Amino acid sequence: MEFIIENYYEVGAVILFGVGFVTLMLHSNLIKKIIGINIMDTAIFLFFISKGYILGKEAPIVTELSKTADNYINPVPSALMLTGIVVAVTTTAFALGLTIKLYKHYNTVDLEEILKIREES
Amino acid sequence: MIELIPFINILFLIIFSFTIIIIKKDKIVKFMSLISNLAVFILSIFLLIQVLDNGTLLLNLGKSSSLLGIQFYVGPMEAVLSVVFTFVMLMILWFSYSSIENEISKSRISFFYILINLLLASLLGVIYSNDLFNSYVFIEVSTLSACGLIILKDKKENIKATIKYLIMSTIGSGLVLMAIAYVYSITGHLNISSINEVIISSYQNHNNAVLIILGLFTVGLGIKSAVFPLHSWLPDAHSSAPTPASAALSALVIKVYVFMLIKVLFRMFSYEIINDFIIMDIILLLGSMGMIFGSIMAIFQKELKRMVAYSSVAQMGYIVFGIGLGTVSGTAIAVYHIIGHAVTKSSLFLISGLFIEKTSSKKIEDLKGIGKEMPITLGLFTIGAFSMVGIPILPGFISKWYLSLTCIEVGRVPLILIILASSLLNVLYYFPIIINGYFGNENLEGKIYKSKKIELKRLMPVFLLVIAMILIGAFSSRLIDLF
Amino acid sequence: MIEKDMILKQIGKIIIPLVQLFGIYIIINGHLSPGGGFSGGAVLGTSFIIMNLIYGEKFVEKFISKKFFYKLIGFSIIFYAFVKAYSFLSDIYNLPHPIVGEPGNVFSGGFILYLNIALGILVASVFYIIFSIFIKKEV
Amino acid sequence: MDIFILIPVLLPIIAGFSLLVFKPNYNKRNLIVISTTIINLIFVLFVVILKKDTSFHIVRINEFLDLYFMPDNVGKIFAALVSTLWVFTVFYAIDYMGKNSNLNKFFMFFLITEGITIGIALSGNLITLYLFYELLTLSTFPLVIEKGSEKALQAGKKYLIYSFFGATMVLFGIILLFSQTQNLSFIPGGVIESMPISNPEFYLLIYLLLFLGFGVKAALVPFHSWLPSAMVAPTPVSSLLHAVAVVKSGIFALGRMTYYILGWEVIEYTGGNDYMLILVLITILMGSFLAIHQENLKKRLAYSTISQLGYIMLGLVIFENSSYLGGFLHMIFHATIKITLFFCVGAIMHYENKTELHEIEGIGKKMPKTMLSFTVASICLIGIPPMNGFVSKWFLAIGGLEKNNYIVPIILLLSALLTAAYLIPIITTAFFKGKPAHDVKVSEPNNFMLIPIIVLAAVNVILGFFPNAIITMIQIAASKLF
Repeated sequence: MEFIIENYYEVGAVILFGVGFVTLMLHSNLIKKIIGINIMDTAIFLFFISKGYILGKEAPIVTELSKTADNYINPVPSALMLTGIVVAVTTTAFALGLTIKLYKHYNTVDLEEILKIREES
Repeated sequence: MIELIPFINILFLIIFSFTIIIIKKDKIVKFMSLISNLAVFILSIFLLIQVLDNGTLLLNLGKSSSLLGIQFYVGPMEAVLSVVFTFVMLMILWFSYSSIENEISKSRISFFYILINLLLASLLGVIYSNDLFNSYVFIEVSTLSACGLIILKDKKENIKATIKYLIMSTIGSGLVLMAIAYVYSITGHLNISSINEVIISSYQNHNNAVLIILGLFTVGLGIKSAVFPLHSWLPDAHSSAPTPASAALSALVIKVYVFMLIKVLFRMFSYEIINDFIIMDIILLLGSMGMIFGSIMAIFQKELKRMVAYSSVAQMGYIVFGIGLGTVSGTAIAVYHIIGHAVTKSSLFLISGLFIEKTSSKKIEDLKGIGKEMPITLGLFTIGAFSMVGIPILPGFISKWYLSLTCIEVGRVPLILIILASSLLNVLYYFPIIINGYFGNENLEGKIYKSKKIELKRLMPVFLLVIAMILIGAFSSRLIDLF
Repeated sequence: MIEKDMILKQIGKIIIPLVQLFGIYIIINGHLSPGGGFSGGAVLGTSFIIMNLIYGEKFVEKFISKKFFYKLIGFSIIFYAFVKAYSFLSDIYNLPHPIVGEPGNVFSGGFILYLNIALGILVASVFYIIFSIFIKKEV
Repeated sequence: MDIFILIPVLLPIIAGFSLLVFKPNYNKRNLIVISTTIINLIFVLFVVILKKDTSFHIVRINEFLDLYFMPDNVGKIFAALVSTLWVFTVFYAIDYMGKNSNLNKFFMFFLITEGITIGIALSGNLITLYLFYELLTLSTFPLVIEKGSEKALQAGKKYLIYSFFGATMVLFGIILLFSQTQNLSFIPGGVIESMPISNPEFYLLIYLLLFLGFGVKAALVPFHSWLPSAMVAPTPVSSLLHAVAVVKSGIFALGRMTYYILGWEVIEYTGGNDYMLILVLITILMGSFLAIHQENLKKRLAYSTISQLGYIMLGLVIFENSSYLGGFLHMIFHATIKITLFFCVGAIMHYENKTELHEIEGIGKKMPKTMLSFTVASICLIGIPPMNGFVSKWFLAIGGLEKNNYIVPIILLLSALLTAAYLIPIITTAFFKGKPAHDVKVSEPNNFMLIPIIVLAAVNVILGFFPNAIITMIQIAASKLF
């Protein structure tokens, strides 16, 4: 039990990941699916950055030069997550563009209806 | 200077793909993409010679220490793979010059070549990179460019297929990123070789964390490489994409993710550790299910491209089966099958593209009596089908042969039944096409001999692919001892 | 189309240059304060989008034509690729580095400044093009 | 010098493809086809005479996949048999197939099959044999569906499925075998060095797989049904392939496998041959029983082939010197007899287009020479003493007795009776029924067909009287084994 209390960031991130995954799987509406993807991605970023966090240290922004390296948290995960965010944004933009085109063709955003229409055609 | 080749390869492709954005005229665009691809092909041959002479090549970009900087690890496997991939992409490009006009609208052709170059750059990136996060970024780039390639045709079913593909692969890359986060949390490194050292010493006390990592990696990369239960996006994506794109997709893109899985399983977790986790039996199960059900589903397909797409799901089953065996020779055969299958599948897809273009219908029934109209093309299709079915001397047979030998080594003899059963199933869906194409009177009357002939110039890339396939079959022993 | 009334135009005249200045500021000292190429570019891009919304398509065309935006994307990516490649090579073959000033002022980051500028231009133009494609129903 | 072995294999294949490329007209094509078969016969005879055993590697990809030709005298006899009968069939086929010239495809595959069958005969290891075995299916398939009708396509598909099923079983066996012994080449007495005390049932599995796999092509009982349905093919195809080439190559491969790969001591140790003996005996009886009430002449001959193949397999299952001799002899004699029978039936079909038994009443008076050779051949098949059928059955019976299990001679006698039961009615309806002789006009098939029939009938009789030339040759091979 104390494991969960100790690093609640990781636990929170995993729960969020589960939430995102479930919304992605269950909802047939495309927009909801894309929201699910975003939740999942943010959960991963939270998990990754919380790995770099060291208690009682501050953000790695060098304001005055006196501070040595050991009173900053580990900057590597946050640097990596910058790229992760960019990747997540691009995928979402691409998915949204596609949903708009799909809406124009099938004028519904719900995947089940689209499947029904495809069966008839 | 030589050891810089992997970096130059990728840089070359990226820069060329971006310069194409500026130049909009098709003539120059085609010419430039040809040069860039040719240059990369020649460079990777140099790389192969270099690696064969003095072993694997480690190239540290950025910081000299391997801790943080991007590191390229080019062993014999990677070098051979990059040569084969660039060769196949060159042939696909050559093929696309003559056939792209009638599939995509004029304005989009330059986009096609940008995406093809980007795709090849990211594929080579995933093959070379020895750094987990770096390969994750390359995987994302390759997924997005693959989605771009599918959407270029801009018809109704294309969009639906792309949406499905995009969502499935975002789930996949999400799982992979989560796995990388877990690995980072346990080992603190991102470089595969340094992770390996940490894991060997300390994997006992992180037992279920390692299991989670393996599970996430297998499922994540499984979705992206269309392993059996997670393959539902593949048939729509591959059958609706333009022919060169679907050839590149099914021959190259799904292979790279499985190679990434091999790197993760066998280079990050070495052979001894990996075998006492149950993940190997799950992979073996996935592989064998893929082999059987992939072929069964392919039998019931009505459209040619969907059938060939399902048969690549079955062939992916072979590769995953090879990995699941968990021995060095098992992985060697998996990589050999990747090469053999890449060449065979791309030639089959290109030929089916030609069939559809000439008979202007996707259905298999309309292919009756095609043998009289396009005898050479169907001849090449037959050779490809023979390799798939496993006639000796061709690569298909050789990988089936070695797979069953490793099965006996590992002591799982009944699994050979699955391999042979699935090659029998292959016969069931490849041979009707050939038989109805060449023989049977009611198929043939009303067809003028060689009326829909494809002029040799367009058939040349497919011809070279088939010759490469036979060569791969011939030099199989040297290739396999290499890995 | 949104009819362009007076209040918006006047406020726009004042705010848009400020927003653009702020965007450029973020790009320039990307390596000192948080931000850098990506976020600075986003601010710059949104300023173009506001300009398009308030003053309409033609005004922005006069300012920077669409075709020029495409060229901008192409050149900035190639510039970024070359500078990044040069930075890798310079590490391996320790070719001459650009001046590495002492930390704290603008020219201290070596390559990072030039990379940030290229990235900023790139992101700004991509933002604007995506917006203009969506707005013109060309999707 | 060793290159000589390759010529008989490659010459027909190249000639076949040349037919496709040059597309010769009617008589130019006949010229090519006849000349290739005759030259090929000369080359094969040259190889047979070649005393010292030469061997030749075509390509050596890796330690298991190398194409290796090494003709020992068992292979030489089979190659000689195949090439001589091929010459006769070519003459017969040219007349039978008639004038239309779009038969280039037919004759192309016809020649290629000859090359592949000789390849099987001369192959030096199991992998080359397996490769040519698979190619044989692919090259005979277009011949089976020559008519192109829906029924022919069905028969072709059935033939393909059976053969591929058999080929997969053989592949399974080869893989298991390869995992035990790294060497697959044919060595008299078998490749396996040590007696498999540790895992006899593993070798039993290998033996069963290989036997059943090759058995599919040799029309073993459970997998025999493709043979009668393949009778839909034109007569030269069904006579040559289903009496000589395809079926016999299955038997030849079985012989190679039992005596040159596994070695008969190993099989005897694993006890595999007892199960197979039962299966073979069932084949003999079932073949004859089914043949008796078959109306269609060709189907009747097909079922008789199945039972006669049972005889030959008897020689492969009873490990005795004389039964091996008997089996091998019967393989040769059955080929010549059955081909004559098929030729006569083919001649009747071609000229009178009568296929059913009740239709051919009084045919003997119309075509006396053909029916006479038919009677001679059927007498040989039944095994009446002076004829060659009797010689091989005699050795088989002795082999069975040496093994002192008495079922074998009884079954041999019983099935000899049954053979008589399904051949004699044809002769009686042909000669003694129908209109009296004097008012029926004699119309013999033209001599392109007639000469092969008469010559083959004569060959049967001569072999019956002077078999010892062949016996000595087989004896040399048998001496190495036992």
